[in-house]
Amino acid sequence: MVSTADTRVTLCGIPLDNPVIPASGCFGYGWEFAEYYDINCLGTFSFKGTTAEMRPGNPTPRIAEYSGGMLNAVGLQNPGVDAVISRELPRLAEVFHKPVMANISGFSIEEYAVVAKKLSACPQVGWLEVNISCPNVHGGGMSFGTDPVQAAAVTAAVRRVTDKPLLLKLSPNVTDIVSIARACVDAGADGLSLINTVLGMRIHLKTRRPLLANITGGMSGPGIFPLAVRMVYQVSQAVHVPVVGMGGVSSAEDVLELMLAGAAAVEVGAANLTDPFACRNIIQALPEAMKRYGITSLSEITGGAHG
Amino acid sequence: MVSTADTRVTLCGIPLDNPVIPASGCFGYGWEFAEYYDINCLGTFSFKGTTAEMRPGNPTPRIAEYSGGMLNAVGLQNPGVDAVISRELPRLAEVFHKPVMANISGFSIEEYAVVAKKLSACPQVGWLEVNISCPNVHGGGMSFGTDPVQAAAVTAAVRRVTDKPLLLKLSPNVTDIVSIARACVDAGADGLSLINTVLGMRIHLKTRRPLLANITGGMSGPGIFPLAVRMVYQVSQAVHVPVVGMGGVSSAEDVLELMLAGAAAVEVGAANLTDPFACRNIIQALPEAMKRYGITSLSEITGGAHG
Amino acid sequence: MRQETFTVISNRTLAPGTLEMVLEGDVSGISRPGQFVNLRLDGFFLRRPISVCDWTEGRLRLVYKVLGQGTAAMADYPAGKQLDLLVGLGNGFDLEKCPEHTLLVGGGVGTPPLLGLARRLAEQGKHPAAVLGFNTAGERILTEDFQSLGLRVTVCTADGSAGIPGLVTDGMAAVGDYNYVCACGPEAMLRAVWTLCGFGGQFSFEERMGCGFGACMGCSRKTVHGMKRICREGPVLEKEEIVW
Amino acid sequence: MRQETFTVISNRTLAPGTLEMVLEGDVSGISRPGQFVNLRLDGFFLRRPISVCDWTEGRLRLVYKVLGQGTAAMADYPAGKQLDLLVGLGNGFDLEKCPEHTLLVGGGVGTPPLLGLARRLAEQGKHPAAVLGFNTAGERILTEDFQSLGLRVTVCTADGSAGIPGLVTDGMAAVGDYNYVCACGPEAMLRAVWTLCGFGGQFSFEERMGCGFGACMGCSRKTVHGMKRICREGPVLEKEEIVW
Ligand SMILES: Cc1cc2nc3c(=O)[nH]c(=O)nc-3n(C[C@H](O)[C@H](O)[C@H](O)COP(=O)(O)OP(=O)(O)OC[C@H]3O[C@@H](n4cnc5c(N)ncnc54)[C@H](O)[C@@H]3O)c2cc1C
Ligand SMILES: Cc1cc2nc3c(=O)[nH]c(=O)nc-3n(C[C@H](O)[C@H](O)[C@H](O)COP(=O)(O)OP(=O)(O)OC[C@H]3O[C@@H](n4cnc5c(N)ncnc54)[C@H](O)[C@@H]3O)c2cc1C
Ligand SMILES: Cc1cc2nc3c(=O)[nH]c(=O)nc-3n(C[C@H](O)[C@H](O)[C@H](O)COP(=O)(O)O)c2cc1C
Ligand SMILES: Cc1cc2nc3c(=O)[nH]c(=O)nc-3n(C[C@H](O)[C@H](O)[C@H](O)COP(=O)(O)O)c2cc1C
Ligand code: FES
Ligand code: FES
Repeated sequence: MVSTADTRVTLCGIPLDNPVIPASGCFGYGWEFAEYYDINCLGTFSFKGTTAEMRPGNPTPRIAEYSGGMLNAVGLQNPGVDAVISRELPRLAEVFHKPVMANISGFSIEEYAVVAKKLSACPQVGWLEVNISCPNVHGGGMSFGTDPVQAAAVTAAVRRVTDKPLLLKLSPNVTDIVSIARACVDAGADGLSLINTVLGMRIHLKTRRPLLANITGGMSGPGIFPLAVRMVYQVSQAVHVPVVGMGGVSSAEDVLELMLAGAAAVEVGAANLTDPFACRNIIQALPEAMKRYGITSLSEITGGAHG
Repeated sequence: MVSTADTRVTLCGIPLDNPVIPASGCFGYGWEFAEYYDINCLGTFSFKGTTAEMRPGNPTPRIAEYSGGMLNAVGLQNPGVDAVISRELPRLAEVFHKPVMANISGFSIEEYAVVAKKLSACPQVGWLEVNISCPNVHGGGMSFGTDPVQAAAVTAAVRRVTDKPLLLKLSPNVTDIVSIARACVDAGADGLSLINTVLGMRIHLKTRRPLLANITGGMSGPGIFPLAVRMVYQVSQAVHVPVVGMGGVSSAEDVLELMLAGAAAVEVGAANLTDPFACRNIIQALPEAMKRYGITSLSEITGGAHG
Repeated sequence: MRQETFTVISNRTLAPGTLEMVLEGDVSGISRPGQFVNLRLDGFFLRRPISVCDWTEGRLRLVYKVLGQGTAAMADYPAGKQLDLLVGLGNGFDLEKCPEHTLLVGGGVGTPPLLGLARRLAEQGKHPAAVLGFNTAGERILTEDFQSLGLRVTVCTADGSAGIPGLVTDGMAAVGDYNYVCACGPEAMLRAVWTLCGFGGQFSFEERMGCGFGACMGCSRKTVHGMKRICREGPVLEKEEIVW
Repeated sequence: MRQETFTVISNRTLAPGTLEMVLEGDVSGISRPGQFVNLRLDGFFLRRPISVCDWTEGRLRLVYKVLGQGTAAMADYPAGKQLDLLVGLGNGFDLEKCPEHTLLVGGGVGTPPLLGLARRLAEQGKHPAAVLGFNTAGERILTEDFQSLGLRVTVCTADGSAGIPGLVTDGMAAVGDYNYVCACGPEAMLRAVWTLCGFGGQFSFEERMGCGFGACMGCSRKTVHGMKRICREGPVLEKEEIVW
């Protein structure tokens, strides 16, 4: 252990022991991982995307592979916000004693607001992370996150129902992520999370059909890392709110790279699925990696690569 | 050898012995590879992007790595269209006896038209492949390929100066690639090539500066393959012109997968850089792979995965 | 669930394209037959789930079919190679629910986990029997292992080249003496068995997996009790809860 | 350029973080000292370019510094491991241009290719001398190899812990008897040597590479003759054509 390595960072005014945050959808509701290690070592974590009603998710197969990681088309399977509050959060409270990040999804602006209002009222919840990659059922199926006007509308609607720090989680499947980031900030976002998965597809050579029942799915893992670095860099230069970076992070070095690109904290997704101890291992490796690159305080390197 | 495997395909009316085409920028002007193997085994190939004047390209470093492949920011270094015609094409004619694909770049609509007109007049040139990923100097620096109106304008301008088959090469860094594909086809494109590289970035942990002198660069290699499959699938369903698929192809199986997604032919880029014999090896492996998946004629599988 | 390093002891072909890998390592995380392990393979992002065929103190036996690139790579692993495994995944078969006369119905590489189940049922003094279905005689695996545990084994082959011609359901019809099934095999086989049998049973399912330990919701299947994760609340489902 | 399979014969540490790898394979693609090979490493997309330090019939000697993940992986390669190499890349040093008294100036891991050059110049009956610069005494490599070829070797260390304190340019000032240089080392060193020397020479450059054989334009450098690819028209440039 390197005693001089200070891993603490702050996210929207809330201190974190370190910047490492398991990403939504890749860490269940947290308590599952508490069987494997003490998850209080985490900065915080973002739980599975929650909607107003229970959602069974997409048909299977929901998972495919590529040489840079995996594709998923889980389709936001979750028990609905009321069950999350009554069942999952109390269970989590027994094993995790830090504020948690509530990941919120919706298929209409009203749904986002309903879910956000309920989760915002939970004392355990430190931040709301609003995922705007879902298709907009009232807007022709294009995702809220691909249009600045829609993104701002979701932001404003959630902003009205919460005083807690509000992060908007952006989709990378856009021409100009900066314009969407700006629209969210202008509409009241306290921070931004990026990137969500990259829309991809695989085809089964034997059946000649799409491998995923949903046809397309979201790419995650190391194959999308440089795209995440680029978008975090561009967005963090353009806005004055903290950015939570993610996309393919699997090592302490990746955490440092995304922070230099402009991230105040870093989420880790798919890496948890192939190595259940990934986040703990990254946190343990951070002090040594910081030392190697002459970093004494992590919070100081955010945006260090900006021109 | 499997005598029953017919690898022939047709691209915009011109027959190819097989669908394998080295991608622009990854095969020099062709003759360099003729030192390593007889390049007449190729379907055709697409030579380095050509501009009106000589371009020295970007400062170095121009190359970086990620776990799914590489990033490049070569910046269209090329000797200019006149030198290509007077020096490179004659040299190529000595070693390659098939029609070649001329890859064209420009920073204004006029530049595209000038280069296209000159290359279209060369008997060696079978197809024009117009790369619209370059930033538009007259349009605020956004690339021509990110806006349907601009993309159509380039297409129309080139269409006016050539009767040869005209392919527009699309950028994947867009919200809605189908709308851009449609705009190009409506403006006269005979086919589409996709995908160009994905905009990414790496940061050097020791210097804390962007690794590429150009700051950002284009991701290629296996890490972008599922994105290519998805875009080829979506575009080929939406338009009625042939699609040349590419992005991370490195095996005969990848060729089959992109063809099932909707590609009439397939380009191979970065794989040539790490294995100079990549295209020859893929072509040699095709009959065996076709047999494994019960394919007797390659041209029949294009779009086989469509619903 | 435990993450452990195992060493390959042997890796040999049982039938064309089907191999048996014996590994050495800490098996204490395994509590029931029908559980599975998730193997990290060099050069692949996702782990590969393989059922525990059988296990004894410090030894783990897997039987797998070469299906794609990952299992093809596994087939080349030499003795001595170290592997990172997640062990003790899934619920496995509930032995207490298995009566005296349980019929084990396996199809192809669905057969292996039934061997570990057979051994433990036999150890409990029960008298299971087995119906094992294969495409053709050359693909038969593990039949002698079941016999050496004292089970009556009925083999069926789709092409009629050995045993009863036809599917496992044809074999089941030829075996009278049972009132409960434990089945593992392709989904079409499971469904045929489920439809045929008029009593209780346990059925082991397969699904493409992201994690294998309950974190990603990649492997969910609808049941009468709502969505269940095949990797955690499965792979074994009770007959009554199955929805097709 | 040839693609060949080589086998690692030995891989040992010369100085902390600097290793020598001896490989066996077909070296007939190598025609000049100062050429390089491009190694495919398991798990990395791009190959890694390393200068040929020296070569004899069927043997190739590389000396490399552990700098990042790729070279760190190389350092763990055991004897017997097979590697896919592209050999005979780049132009290399032109021996005919080197006069009787050529000074070889190397900095750090820029030193190795000068050894192969020294041997061939000596074989031509010429009398090269060497100035080799290192950060500190502990990082010195290959000095005895140069001496055993009969060269006078002047060592410089930046921290003064061995030889002449200072940079290679300080060492050059202490050596009188030459009228041509062949230099390889970090760009700052090359530039200092270039600026200092009032006569001709050859300078070997490094650049991040996509292919290493001229296909991608990834490694271009401006010269007075226009853009040159370091991997093909380089890595050795003539003094007169260099632009900083
Ligand atoms: C709980 C469980 C137990 C299993 N037990 C066995 C066993 O004992 N013996 C055996 O031979 N096989 C078993 N399988 C199937 C085995 O996991 C697949 O055959 C294997 O993952 C194929 O990998 P691949 O790389 O060769 O194929 P690829 O098709 O290249 O694999 C690509 C991806 O798809 C997944 N995949 C492909 N086919 C399957 C499948 N049928 N089921 C689940 N995932 C799949 C792979 O894991 C990988 O993520 C089991 C599957 C599950 C879910
Ligand atoms: C013509 C030539 C000859 C060389 N000869 C030698 C030699 O004899 N001994 C030696 O120790 N080193 C030599 N180098 C440098 C060597 O290639 C790099 O140190 C090595 O590629 C670093 O790889 P890595 O994975 O450890 O570093 P990483 O930084 O992890 O590599 C990431 C990427 O950057 C590239 N890269 C990183 N540093 C360099 C560099 N300095 N030059 C070129 N590419 C780089 C890598 O090849 C890889 O593509 C030479 C370079 C060139 C261009
Ligand atoms: C299986 C899976 C499920 C996911 N579910 C959600 C989700 O419910 N809400 C959300 O905002 N992001 C979700 N994501 C996206 C991740 O949180 C993350 O943004 C993305 O995977 C990129 O990070 P990674 O490459 O580290 O996985 C999911 C990702 C995966 C792999
Ligand atoms: C080094 C390099 C240079 C490239 N230059 C060009 C170019 O000049 N014109 C062009 O249209 N595409 C260019 N490309 C993009 C490729 O043609 C191809 O679209 C892309 O790399 C995706 O394919 P891949 O993953 O097989 O490399 C270049 C790619 C690389 C890696
Ligand atoms: S595979 Fe991840 S929950 Fe089952
Ligand atoms: S590295 Fe590709 S041209 Fe030099």
